[in-house]
Amino acid sequence: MGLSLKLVLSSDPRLLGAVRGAVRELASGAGFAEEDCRAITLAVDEALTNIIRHAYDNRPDESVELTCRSLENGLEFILRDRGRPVDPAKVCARSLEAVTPGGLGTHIIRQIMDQVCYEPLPDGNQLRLVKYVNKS
Amino acid sequence: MGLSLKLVLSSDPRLLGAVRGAVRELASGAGFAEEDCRAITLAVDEALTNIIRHAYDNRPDESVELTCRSLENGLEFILRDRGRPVDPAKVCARSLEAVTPGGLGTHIIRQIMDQVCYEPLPDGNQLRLVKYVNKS
Amino acid sequence: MQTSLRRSGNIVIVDVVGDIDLHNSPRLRKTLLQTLQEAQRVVVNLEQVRYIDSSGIASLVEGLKESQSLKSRFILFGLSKAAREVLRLTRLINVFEVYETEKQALDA
Amino acid sequence: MQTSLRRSGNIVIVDVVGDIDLHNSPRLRKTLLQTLQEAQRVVVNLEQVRYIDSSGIASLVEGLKESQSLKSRFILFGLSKAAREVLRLTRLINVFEVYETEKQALDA
Ligand SMILES: Nc1ncnc2c1ncn2[C@@H]1O[C@H](COP(=O)(O)OP(=O)(O)O)[C@@H](O)[C@H]1O
Ligand SMILES: Nc1ncnc2c1ncn2[C@@H]1O[C@H](COP(=O)(O)OP(=O)(O)O)[C@@H](O)[C@H]1O
Repeated sequence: MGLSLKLVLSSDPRLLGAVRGAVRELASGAGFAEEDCRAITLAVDEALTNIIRHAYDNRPDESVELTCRSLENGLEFILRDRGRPVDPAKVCARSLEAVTPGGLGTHIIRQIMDQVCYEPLPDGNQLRLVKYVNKS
Repeated sequence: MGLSLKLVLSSDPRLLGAVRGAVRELASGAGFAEEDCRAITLAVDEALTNIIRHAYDNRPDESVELTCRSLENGLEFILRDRGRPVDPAKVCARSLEAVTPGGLGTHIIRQIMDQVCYEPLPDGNQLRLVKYVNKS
Repeated sequence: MQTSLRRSGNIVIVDVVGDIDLHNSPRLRKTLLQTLQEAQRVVVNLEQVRYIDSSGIASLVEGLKESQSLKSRFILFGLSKAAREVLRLTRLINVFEVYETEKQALDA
Repeated sequence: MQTSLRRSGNIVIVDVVGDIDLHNSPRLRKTLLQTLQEAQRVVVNLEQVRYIDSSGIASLVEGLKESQSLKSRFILFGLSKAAREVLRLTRLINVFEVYETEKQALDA
């Protein structure tokens, strides 16, 4: 049977550590190697950080939902918010050759995850991330 | 503003590690010392374990809700299930002097937490746990 | 949680690594009870136990009881902070034969 | 995340401990930019960084840029696995002056 863990949190950066704690252990329990556990944790954290910063303009009292599900051969993460929609043209828009402090998060997410799918919902936004075990 | 993180999980022991990961980081972020973080994590894990074993008779596909909230001077955890009610006569029923493998969980919870309150709900059960910072 | 066994003569050392909880304590219990059938002295290394809950402690208590009925020895050593704290909370720390180091546990 | 400073002459070593994320990277940024005002060489110890995300990396990039405009030096050493992996993913590892040990970073 698949495992499912849903986290409902306010859009407050002080909660990121707790989410990482849960994601790290889930990944480890799902059989990912240590380096992959760190990477998955990073990707989910970057996705949440983007929701806080861009969908909610750093307002800390909005709501975010993160649903984590075990697949037969990996993990799926679905993030939902009710904030500003993602402009697809801005995702991974900058080149990694330039040395500037911003624009790194979406690159990190895409490099780590096997599936990255931004989707508008009637009442908000969804981001679906999938990582498979033993696939680099 | 108070922080709030809700976890909704199936009553599957394989999810305990992820819950501990979240609780440990929350406690650390709330300013608890390392030993207290470990103790708080243990108490919440014991409470969940009891729900899985006693409220749900080890059925892994029932639902449990754990709401974590920061207080001005501590952390509150509210656990909710829809399983069999707690028999108050059985909580902390055994003496810690006897050497037997069972009956330890409720003692651990009471020794660690500052408030432990079992409460029947119309559609299930609630357990409220509070731990204050700098109060032993 | 991972367990691995090291044998030397009549002694088996059980190295336990990771988190012990409701999910895997039945596996620990089984390992301990099986090992007790095969060795005069079972020595459990808890140095790498990051977490242990009451179900894990219950498995250790079952090992202890089994060793008493078999008249063999069941010894713990290298208690991690987590293990030490839970054994204190449950007032079981003095019920077990506990040593600091592997050498002490083997020489005892 | 905690930062602490150690001074020796014109050099300041910034020891960073813990997790760097959106919550505390603004604090890291401020510490780095302030320290760069006061020292000819700022050496950042990342050994104890258990976690760092892109906002933390952005703070390091800002430190680097500031040092370039001040014509001072900004050096990283002791990259934890977490720090090394994120700097690789963002292809920034070669943009920084990076050393293994504190001694190498001070002697460089
Ligand atoms: N969850 C989101 N909601 C709205 N916009 C987003 C979201 N995630 C990313 N974006 C857009 O994509 C851009 C690039 O994001 P990213 O690579 O993480 O870098 P940065 O956050 O530093 O701008 C953001 O500036 C933003 O415009
Ligand atoms: N969440 C719960 N739901 C129903 N019954 C419970 C719950 N928690 C505890 N109990 C009752 O209290 C008793 C003592 O629990 P505990 O001290 O944790 O030891 P054990 O779980 O080993 O019996 C249980 O056997 C059970 O009857």
